[in-house]
Formats: sequence, C-alpha cells, structure tokens
Amino acid sequence: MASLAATFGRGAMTNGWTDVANADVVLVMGGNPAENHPVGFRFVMEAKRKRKAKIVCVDPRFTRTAAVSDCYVPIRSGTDIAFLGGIIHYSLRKGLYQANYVRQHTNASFLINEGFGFDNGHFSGWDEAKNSYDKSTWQYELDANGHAKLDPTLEHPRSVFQLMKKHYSRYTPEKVAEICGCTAEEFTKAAAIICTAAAEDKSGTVLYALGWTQHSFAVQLIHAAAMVQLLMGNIGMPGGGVNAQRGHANIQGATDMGTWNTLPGYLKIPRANMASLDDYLKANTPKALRPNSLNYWGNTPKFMTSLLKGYYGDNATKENGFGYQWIPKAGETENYGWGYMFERMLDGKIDGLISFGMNPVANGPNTTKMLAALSKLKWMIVAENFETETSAFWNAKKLAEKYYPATGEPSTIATEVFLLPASCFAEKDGTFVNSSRWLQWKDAALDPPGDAKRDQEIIGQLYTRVRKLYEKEGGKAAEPLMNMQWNYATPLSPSLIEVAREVNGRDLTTGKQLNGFGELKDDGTTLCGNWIYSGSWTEAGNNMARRGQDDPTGLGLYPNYSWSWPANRRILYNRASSDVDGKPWDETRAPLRYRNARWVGDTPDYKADAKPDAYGSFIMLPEGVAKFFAADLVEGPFPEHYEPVESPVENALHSSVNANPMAKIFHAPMDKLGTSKDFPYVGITYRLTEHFHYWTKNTKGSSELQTNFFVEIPDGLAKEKSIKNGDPVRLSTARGHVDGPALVTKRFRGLQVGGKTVYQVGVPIHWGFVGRVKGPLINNLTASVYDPNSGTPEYKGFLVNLEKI
Amino acid sequence: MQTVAKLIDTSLCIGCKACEVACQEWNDQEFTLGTFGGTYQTKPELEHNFWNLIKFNEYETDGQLSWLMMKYQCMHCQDAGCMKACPAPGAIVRLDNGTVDFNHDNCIGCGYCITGCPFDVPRLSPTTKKVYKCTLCSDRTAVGLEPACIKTCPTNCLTFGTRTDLLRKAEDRAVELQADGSTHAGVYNPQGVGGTNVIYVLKDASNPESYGLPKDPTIPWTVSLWKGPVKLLGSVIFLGGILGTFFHYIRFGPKLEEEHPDD
Amino acid sequence: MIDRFNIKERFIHWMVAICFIYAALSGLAMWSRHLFWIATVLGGGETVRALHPWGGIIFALALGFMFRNWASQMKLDSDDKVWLKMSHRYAMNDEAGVPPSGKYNAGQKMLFWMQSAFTLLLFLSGMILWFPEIMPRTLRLGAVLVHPLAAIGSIGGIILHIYMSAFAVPGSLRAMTRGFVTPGWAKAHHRKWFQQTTKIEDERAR
Amino acid sequence: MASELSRRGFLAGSGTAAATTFGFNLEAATAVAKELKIARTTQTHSICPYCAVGCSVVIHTIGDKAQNVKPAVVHIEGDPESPINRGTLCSKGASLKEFVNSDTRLTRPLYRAPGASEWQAISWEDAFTRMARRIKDSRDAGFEEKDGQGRVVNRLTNTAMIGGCTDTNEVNYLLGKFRFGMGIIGYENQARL
Repeated sequence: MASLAATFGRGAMTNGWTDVANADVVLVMGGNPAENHPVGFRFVMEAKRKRKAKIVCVDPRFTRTAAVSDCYVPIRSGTDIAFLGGIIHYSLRKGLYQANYVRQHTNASFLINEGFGFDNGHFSGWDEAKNSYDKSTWQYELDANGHAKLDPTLEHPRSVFQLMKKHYSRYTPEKVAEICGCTAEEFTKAAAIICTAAAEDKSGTVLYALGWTQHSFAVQLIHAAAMVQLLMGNIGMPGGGVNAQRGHANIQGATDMGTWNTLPGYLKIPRANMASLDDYLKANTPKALRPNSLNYWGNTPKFMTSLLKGYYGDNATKENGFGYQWIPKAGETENYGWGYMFERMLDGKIDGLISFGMNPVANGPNTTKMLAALSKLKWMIVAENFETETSAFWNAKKLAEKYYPATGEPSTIATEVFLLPASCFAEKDGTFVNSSRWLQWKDAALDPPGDAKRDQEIIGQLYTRVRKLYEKEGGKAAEPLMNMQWNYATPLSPSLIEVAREVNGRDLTTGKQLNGFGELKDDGTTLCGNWIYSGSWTEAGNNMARRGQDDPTGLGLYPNYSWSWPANRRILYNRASSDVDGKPWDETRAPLRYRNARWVGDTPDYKADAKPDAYGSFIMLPEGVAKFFAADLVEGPFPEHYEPVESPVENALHSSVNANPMAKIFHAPMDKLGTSKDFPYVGITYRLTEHFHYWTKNTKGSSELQTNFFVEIPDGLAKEKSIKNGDPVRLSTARGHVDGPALVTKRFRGLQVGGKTVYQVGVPIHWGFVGRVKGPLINNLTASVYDPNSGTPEYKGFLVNLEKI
Repeated sequence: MQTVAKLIDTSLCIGCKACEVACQEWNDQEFTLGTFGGTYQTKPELEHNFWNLIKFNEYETDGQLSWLMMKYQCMHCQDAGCMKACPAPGAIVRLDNGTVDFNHDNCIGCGYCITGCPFDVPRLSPTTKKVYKCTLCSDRTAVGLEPACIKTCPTNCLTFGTRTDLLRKAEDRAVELQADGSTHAGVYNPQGVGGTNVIYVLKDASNPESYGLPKDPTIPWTVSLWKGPVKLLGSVIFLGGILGTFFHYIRFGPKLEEEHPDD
Repeated sequence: MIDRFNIKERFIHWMVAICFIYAALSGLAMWSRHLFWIATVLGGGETVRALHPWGGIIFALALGFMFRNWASQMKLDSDDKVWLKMSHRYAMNDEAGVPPSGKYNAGQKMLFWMQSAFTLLLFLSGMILWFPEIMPRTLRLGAVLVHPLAAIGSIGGIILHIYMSAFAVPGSLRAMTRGFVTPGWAKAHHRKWFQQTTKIEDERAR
Repeated sequence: MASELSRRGFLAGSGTAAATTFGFNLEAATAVAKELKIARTTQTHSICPYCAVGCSVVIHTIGDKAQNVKPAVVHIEGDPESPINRGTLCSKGASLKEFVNSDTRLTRPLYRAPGASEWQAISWEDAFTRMARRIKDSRDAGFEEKDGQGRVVNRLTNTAMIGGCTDTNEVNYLLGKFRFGMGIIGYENQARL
C-alpha cells in the first residue's frame, strides 16, 4: 500500500469489487482471485461475459484464474518488474499509451534535477559504504516559487517521460523472456492485450494481492503496475485502477486505524525530533509542488488536532499542544515493523506481547525464529477463537519436534501465557472495511460461547484495571495513561456504537456529529477519531449500515449502500476520468460529470464546485498529478528488476547488483540464506480456495474440502526425480523443511531462464501443528528478508531443494 | 407448474467449491475428512453424504493446457433411470416442478436406482441403507428460494429458472461462446434420457467426456427391457400359469389311479 | 404303502419350498409396484429388501443339497425321451402310448434341471444386485435382466409343480408330507419305480 | 410465504415416465413436506470475517432467549441485498456456521505458567488481575520518558501489540487508545505480512 500512496496519494484499492465489471481488460498478476477472492472474481467473470473483457493471467502456476483467462503467461516468481517494465517498454515503443491522459494527469512532464541516472544496477546517489541512496538528484527541478518545472511537450531529456523511456529501453520482449522464463511471443501476446486499454474509451484493471506484496522489491513492483495503468489512462476510470485484493476482512480498516508508524487516517507517527505539535505539523504537512495543486494533506493540522481531541478530550488543550507530548515518539530512523519487532524480541528486549487474533508462529517468516523469539518473552496475552500455534508455541517440541529440533522443552520456556477466549464475527457488532474501502456495519447475532468475551470487554477491562493499579500504587509516567479519554458509558465494555460515533467525530461547540472531514478544524473545536472515516456516522445516523440499492450512474457504485472512505467516494481519483476540460474519456462510462458548475455522479475526488481546469486531478499529492517518478521510494524513483534475495540465476540486467540493494535482510543465527547449489529450485507459497489462512483448519467444512497439506511439483521435475503423485517428499531451505505428499501437475511448467530449466515448487499455507487437521507450517521455509518500504517479508521466490522420502 | 432447471455454464466455473459446501451445509450433511487423492478434487466421486462434486480435469490439446472444472450432481432427467428402476412406490417422485426427489420414508434401499442411473449419481448409505442424491433443494424451491448451490455460486456459472428459459439461455450462450472462438461450444441436454433438468453449456460439446460427462447417456437397455418387456413376459407367464392350470383342471381334471387299469 | 421320500428329502424339499416362496413373494414385491402390497404384508419394504437376499441364499443352499441328493436320479433315460415327445398326451390325461416312468417322470426331471439352472442364475445375479455400490456396473446391468428372467422361469415352473402335485395328481402331496404313497398311485404314475420297489420288497419278503 | 408453504403439501409426482406393463400409472402423487429449516429463525445481517471482499451474510439463529435458551446459529448464507455478493458466497463463507459452532472454540480462559507443559483453566477475574499486573510491571520497568538525547519520547518499547485484522474498526480504535495510553510503539497487523 506504501506504493499506491506514493504514486496516487492513498494506500488503498483505487476502485472496488463491483467496479471490476466495467473493465475491458483484466490483468491478474501477483494474485489469484478466482481462488482467494472468488466472490470478488464474479465481477471479472461479469466483465468477461457482458463486456467481452479479456483476462490476462500472469502467474508462476496455472491457477484457477489462469483456467478461465484468455491469455496465460507463466513467469518465474519474482520477475514481475521485468514483465511490467517490458509492458512499459512495449507501450512506449509502439505508442500504445493514452497520450492526453499522460500529459494532463501525471508527472510525465515534470523535469528532474541534473545528474539523475541509472547505471549498472544503481540509481544515481548510491553510497556503497553506507548502503544507501542520497536522493538529491531524484528531485524535481523547482522554480523560484518552489514549484516543479514542466515541459508539456514531454520532449525534454530530463522530463520524467523521457527518463522513463530511457530507463525501460532495456526491457525488450527478448529480455523479458530471458528473465521471466516465458517466451517472447507469450509476452507480446499479453502486452498487446494489456495495451488495448490505451484507447481513451477502453479501460483495464489490475488485480493483485500477496503475490506482489511478498517480495523484497514489492513496493517497486506495485509502482510498476501503477505506471502501466497511468500509461493506459486507467486510473480514476471505471473498470480501471490498481486494485489490491486484501486478504483479511478488516485488514484495510486495521491499517486505516494505524500501525507502528501511523496514527489513524495515515497521519505519521511523531518522531523524537518533533518536540512540539508545531514541529510535527511542520514536518508532516506537505507544500504544494504546483500552483494548481489542491494538496489535501495541507489540512494535516485539522486532522491531527481533531484526533488528539478524540484521544485526550478535555485534557487536550491549545496550551498543552492538545496532548501531543503524550503520543509516543520513535527515533528518526527507528523501525518497529514486524521484522524488527521479532528481532528485538529475540534479543530479549521485549517483555510482553499482546496479540488480538494474530498468529506469528504460523504467519511470520522463519518459524524457528518466531518460536525462539516468543520464548524470550516474559508474558504473552493472546485473545483468540481457537488455540493457535502462537498460543501453544511453548509446546512446539511436543507437537512438531521433527520440524523444530532446536526448540526447547516447555520446562525451559519461561513465558507466561494467557489464552483468552474471544468472540467471533457473528458475536460482535461494529464495522469491517473491505478492499473497496466500504465500511460495512454488522450486528451481533448471538452471544459468545461459554465464558468467551467480546474484544471490547477484554480491552476495556485491561485498560481500566491497569489504570486502577496506577491510581492505587502510582507508577511511571501515569499521565499518558490517565489522560486518554475512556469516558464511555460502560468503560469496562465500551459500546461500539459510541466508539463509532467518536471515530466519525463531532463538533464540540454544537455537540453534533460531523458530516465529513471538510468540517474539521485545527483549533480544538472538533473531535475526530479517524479523519478519513468522517461522514460514516453523521446526524443522519449510521451510514455504514445503509442498504440502499440504487445505482444512478449504472456503474455499480451503489452510493447509498454502506459507506465508503473517503467521503463515500467509490472510485478514487475519479477526476482523472475526464480530460483537463472535464470531458469524460469515455462518455458511456463517466463516474463524474461537470454540470451547472458542479461535479455530479460519484463523490468527486476534487473540489465539488471547482472548474475542471482549476486543480490537478490527484488532490492528495503535492504535485497534483499522479507519479511515474516517485522519489519517495527508497530503492529508486523508477522500478528496476532485481532478483529475489535467494535466486537461482544472475540478474540478466546487471549481474553485479543481483538483488534489491536496499532489501532488509536480518542476520540472527537462524536467519540463514541458501544458494542455488544446495537449493536449486524456486519455492513459492500460496493460499487455496478451500481454506482461509490458518483458521479454517479448525472448521469442518473446509477441512473436508482439502484435508491434506501437499507439495505441488511440475511433472518435468517429478519425472527427473522419479516422484509419483502422492509420494512423500521433503521440501527444504536453509531455514527448515516441510514434508508432505507430492501433487504432480502439468500446471507448473519448467521455465527456460538463462539457458537452463528452472523449476518452481509450491506449497499451500493453511496447515499447522494445532487444529482439526494438521500439517507442516510452510513458514519453516521462508527467510527474514523484507521489502525496505513496506516491511513485508519475501514469501514468494526462495530457494528450495526437493527430495523423495 | 413449470418445470424448473439448473443451468451450468462450465465456461464460468472457477472451481471454487462454494456449491459443494453450500450443499453440505443446507442438507446438514456430516463432514468427513478426506484422504489425499493427488488432485484438487474434493472426493474421487459422489458419496451418499456428498451430493455435489466439482470434477477437475487437466486436459491437454495441441500443447494447450486446459483445466476443466465442472459441477457434477443429479441431472434430474426427464426420463429418469432411477425412477424407472425403483420398485418402491413413492420412494422416487417427480415433483410438479420436474424435480426428481427421493422420499426416504418410502425408500427400501434396494439400490436398483443406482443401476438405473446413467450418470452414476445415487449412493447408498451404509448406515441408513437408503439411497441419497441431490434433491434440487426441493424444500427451498417449494418456498421460492433457489437451490443452495445456485444461490451461492459467485460467478453466475449456475443459474436457476424454468427449463424453457434456461434452454434458450443455454443456446444463446453457446452461440456467444462459438463467436468468441470456442467453435465446438454447445448445450448438453442429452435426449437419450429425454433431456435433463440440469443443463450444461460446454466449451467443447463434441467431447463431453473431457469434462467427465457421458457422451450419449440413455437409460440402460437392460433396465428398459427389465422394466418393460420382461415385466410383460412375467405377467403373461404368471397369469398364464395360474389360469392355464386352473382351466386344465376344469377340462381334464386330476389324474386318477383307476384311469390306469392294471395290466 | 410304499415309502417315496425319506425324512431328509422331505426336510430339504420343504426348506427349499419355504425359502422359495418367501424369496418369490418378496421378489415379486420388489419387481412391480402393483405387487408392492406383498411387501406390506411381509413386514414392509425395508424388511423385504433386507431379508430377500437371505431367503434367497438359504433357498440356494438348500437347493444345492437337494441337487446333490437327487441329481443322480434325474438323468433322462430313453423312455424319458419318448415321454417328453408324448408329453402333450400326458397333459391331456390320455396316456396311451406314453412310456412308463421311473421314480420321477421326465417332466419332473426337466423341472429339476430347470430349477437348478434358474437357481444358479438367481444366486449369481442376486449376489451382484445385493451390492450395487461394489459390483461393476456392467455386471449389474446384466444382472437386472438375468434375475427377473430366471425368476419368471422358476416361478412359472413352480406354478406347474404345485398344480401337478397338489391338484393334478392326487396323492402326490402326501408323498412329500408323510413320505409314502399308495401302491396304486405308484403303479399308476411311476410304474417302473413301482415295479422296482415291489420287486425289491418281494425279494426282501422272501 | 404462507400460500407457498401450503402449496408444498400438494407437490406431487407427475409420473409421466411410468408407462407400466399394465398401461396405467401407479406413480402416485407423493407429498414432500420437508420442513424448511430456516422457516422460524431470527435473521441478523453480518459480514464474512475471512477475506476483504466484504460479503454480507445472513445469520439464522434459533432460540428466543427465554431463561434456558441461548440462541444458536442454524444456518448462514449470503445476503442478496449486498451489491457485492448478491447472496453468493465462496466455500469458506458457505461454511461459516462450522466456524461459529466449532466444538474446538475456546470457551474459557487458559493459563500457561512459566515452564509448565499444560494449560490450566483460570477465571477471568484471576486472569485480568494477573495480566494488569504484568502490563504495569513491564511498563514501570521499561517506560522511556526521554530518549538518550534527552528528548521527550514517552514511549514503551518493551511491550508490543499485534493483530486486529479481523477486529472491527471500533475495536481497532480502542486498541489504538490502549496502545497510546500505554505508550506502545511496536504495533503491527497482518497488513504487513
């Protein structure tokens, strides 16, 4: 999501499930929606059925999605940037891009500072000693007002457009074939279909998921897709966009509410150098880079102040910086992300872990490391529906010794564990935010079973009790704890309705619910728990529970069904669906029309009454336009093909810089990396349609559909190794191994890469050492190697060996 | 009441197995654990407590790999082999809407329907000793709900409606697929069983076997013979035997000892 | 009085007869919906379905014993062949020229062989039909024809058998119930056997 | 629905296929009167907790909450009013009932003492008391009001929090308040993975 935020301004699916039905071309890559989002995939099938949309599926495996696609191209895991770079090259060389869109709605015309370049694997500014980039050459050339200079003709050699053309000139179809392992013909066939969306009245969508995010260059990869979509003029268009298919019911909402480095609404976590609220706002409120940039993040002071009022209520005053000092601050360069968290845990720097429904032993990379890290904890609190591998980590020796020979006996593990029975979805009310950013309210159908409690009660009890201890005994730094507003009617179990109203925000002078974030103020007179959700629960009531069936645009936007952030906008960047004069690119498919000096249709991603040419169309970016060139990303402003950290071949573009130079690789004793000598095959992990993550191994239905773990093997490799369907095999990496029956298939093809056949072997996730059905945890295999921007581990494309056992 | 039907457009099946589970859930089937069969298919074949199976076939023609997925269940034949074979009155019934349904109060568990079915659908339960198969969710259709499998199908691969409508829709879809390049696309509504209330659209109708469907299914001729001429023959022989001997007695009477004078 | 059937023969015969009647009735119940009322009389469809194969098995086993006991006596001799040619005369109680029979006349012998053959077919096809889930489909498809055809033949034969023994030839039934016949009966219907037995008895008497 | 219900009683066999030997049809009209299992349920709208498509589901519960009756889920199926799923569900969603009703659900707090090799049952009261104590002890021991350079940071780095991806926004908001009240920075969810 870091990538989409950098490119377009918001880190979320641009369009939405229902909108996919408007597509003419569907590129499915880095995802397998037919299996993992079958109901979302219905809109792909609708596009295919009703619009004759062409589906292109690019995947290492011939998946169920591939089975219904019009064009399937197999590629080696982790070569997606090469493929997409090839599409960029193909489109530019053949002139198959939407020229007006590119000129009007992107930074293609922006000029970049002198000295920017790319040479043999590194962008300019590389400091080998520090292993980092000096980004000064990556910046826009600015005029006296601090605005970026442009060349609307796109001819200037330092224009983004020309730099892009140059950068991707190396990505010829032959090069793509050499890197990816497909044939040049397969590539060009796919490229030709994808580029049909360059026509102004055609749109194409990109659907991706963890097949893209789980790489050491994931953010760059998604940026590459965004570039393709900008070239095709597909952003802001119905049936267009770059659509992240998120994998958990409220992963979007949980992220909207903040992770280690963000506060609710994607406000950044304060850093230690930002001593006061003013310092913080100065550092985090961007300045417009063009005179016509709406630069909506310029409103950061309103968002932040209102959030602080939500947190600290009456304790937040203008005088005390609205309680800013109580918010914890990270060091300027510190990272508390997943990989770092477990590294610090392993180092014994963490006493306690509180987990609400998360299972790091199963889903963190290198299970052996996860187990070792958890056993360094003094205490752990786990709230769950079922016993998980994490809550039972201390028993791994007994439950799965063959996979974890080094793990200790329970008697040697001093961690105190509280396993709390929590409620499941049916027993809770509240909101889930789906991938389309729709906030959907649900009601509780029944009470939790036995003594299980609702999560809000567990949190309420813990918070209140810790506070009571401080009241009674005193203790360190009681202020942040005591000043946090917890004044709910029932503080031991806050009503989620009350919380939802607080999240929407209210005017503190009138006491009325806010209608939207446009009403937020930076003087402490408004309160709002998450500015992007403002408008979800207004004086009109709970908009998230709306069930209106009308669809006035006919584009599947359903404006009165539930509520979508931001401002009930269904298609992000929808202003870009028309040209600079407000004429829709496609009259039959306009989400927005400028009529009688107002924009009508979807909620405009623009000032509602502004003239078409008043502002740039990407209001969340200081540029006011979308970015081909994104200097925010750490490894370069343009995506470049790097091999996975564990790769069977040399980088065919620059063998001296094989992998992403900025990839974060951890080096704890169990963090070993393998070479292709010992581990000659490429391993990938994936979900199956029959199961959901590590949960459904507890349910009867899914366990029946797919009871057994298996190792999916190309028939060519199986023949070489004389492995037959069902034979027990072992898949191993430098970190660990998994055992299971072989599933020999034609759907995995040996790929010709650099003159040799590279075989890929796949394992489904879903199993573990507790549950109704059991099997190995596939993260025994994976490495502590992370994307430097997003901090996501490289679960796709690692080196494995395969043996018959 | 019009005959209702189920249309399965295999070109839209993504093998998600939602229909399998929806069937299990609605019919309160016990869930069992499977053994590894070396494919993505849930079970090798239908079971007495598993009435809806997606068959997965990896099929290669001219180096082009297809992964064919197809839902398999009772076809609700217009001329149903199971009904023909069934000896127990009221055990297999045809509802007003054309559904072939089993009434387990009347089923005696003889298993003749298994033999009568050209699609190998009915299955005998080892515990209840009765035969089970898809009911087209007769309890749901009776109150205006779609069958569970159809309601849950995400991709519109499955649709429900009157047989007349769906046949037309199927023909249209086949024409559409032909236009899109699947020259052998067609409708599977085998006439050997009088047509089926489960209608398929196949991308290659010339080769239904590649999906796991019989090419020209009919009620087996032995079953037809058994339930037709053989029955007639039997009736003639039994009635003839009884009447014949009776009239023989009347005409000729018993063989008396005295009719055989001593030598 | 002349002994015709000893107790063992009578026992086996009635085992065969009872099982046959049960199997036939229960079979008829499952053969036609018009006869399903028989199932109701016999305890319901499921009972009939469950017991029919067992009835059939006991019938077949008993018939096996019967076959072992009687097969040697059932060979057709030259008189029998003539008898068969003249059987229409026998049927019309006009037995002039019909050769005398031994213990069994040719009709009885034919019945014996026919019933044995039908029983074998019924047994084999029945076993196939009993396990529809296990047996290969092609076998089952054959069995659904063989079983009813054999049953039709068999029941047809038995109708004749019952008529002959209970109605057409008075005194026969007693042979199978009490075991003996009158000399007159024996002489009238099985003269060769009568002559043999009287000769043996004469010899014994001497 | 009432009229349709009554009509069910008259559904009958047409019997066209039964041209029997005797030339008439004995495939008698047979009533099929299977009770619709969701005929008397309470319906609640909810959202599937699995992937992020956001399918709406209808949860059918039975039981009127009389003093000895706890409502139980008898069926879950797709909500036709949702423009996203229009009543459809995938295989996981279609078996949600099995998730809610699973006999392996946790129903009471469990505690694992340091070094122990078994779980032991513990009361909520006991669990809350002990957990609050652990949290406070760790906080008192590890809270940094200032960093090495003397800058106010007010943070707690020896305690970490994870999760929330299947919790509602509101619970996540409360977790955020909890987190910042404690001063916790290390806070991650599934989006990272």
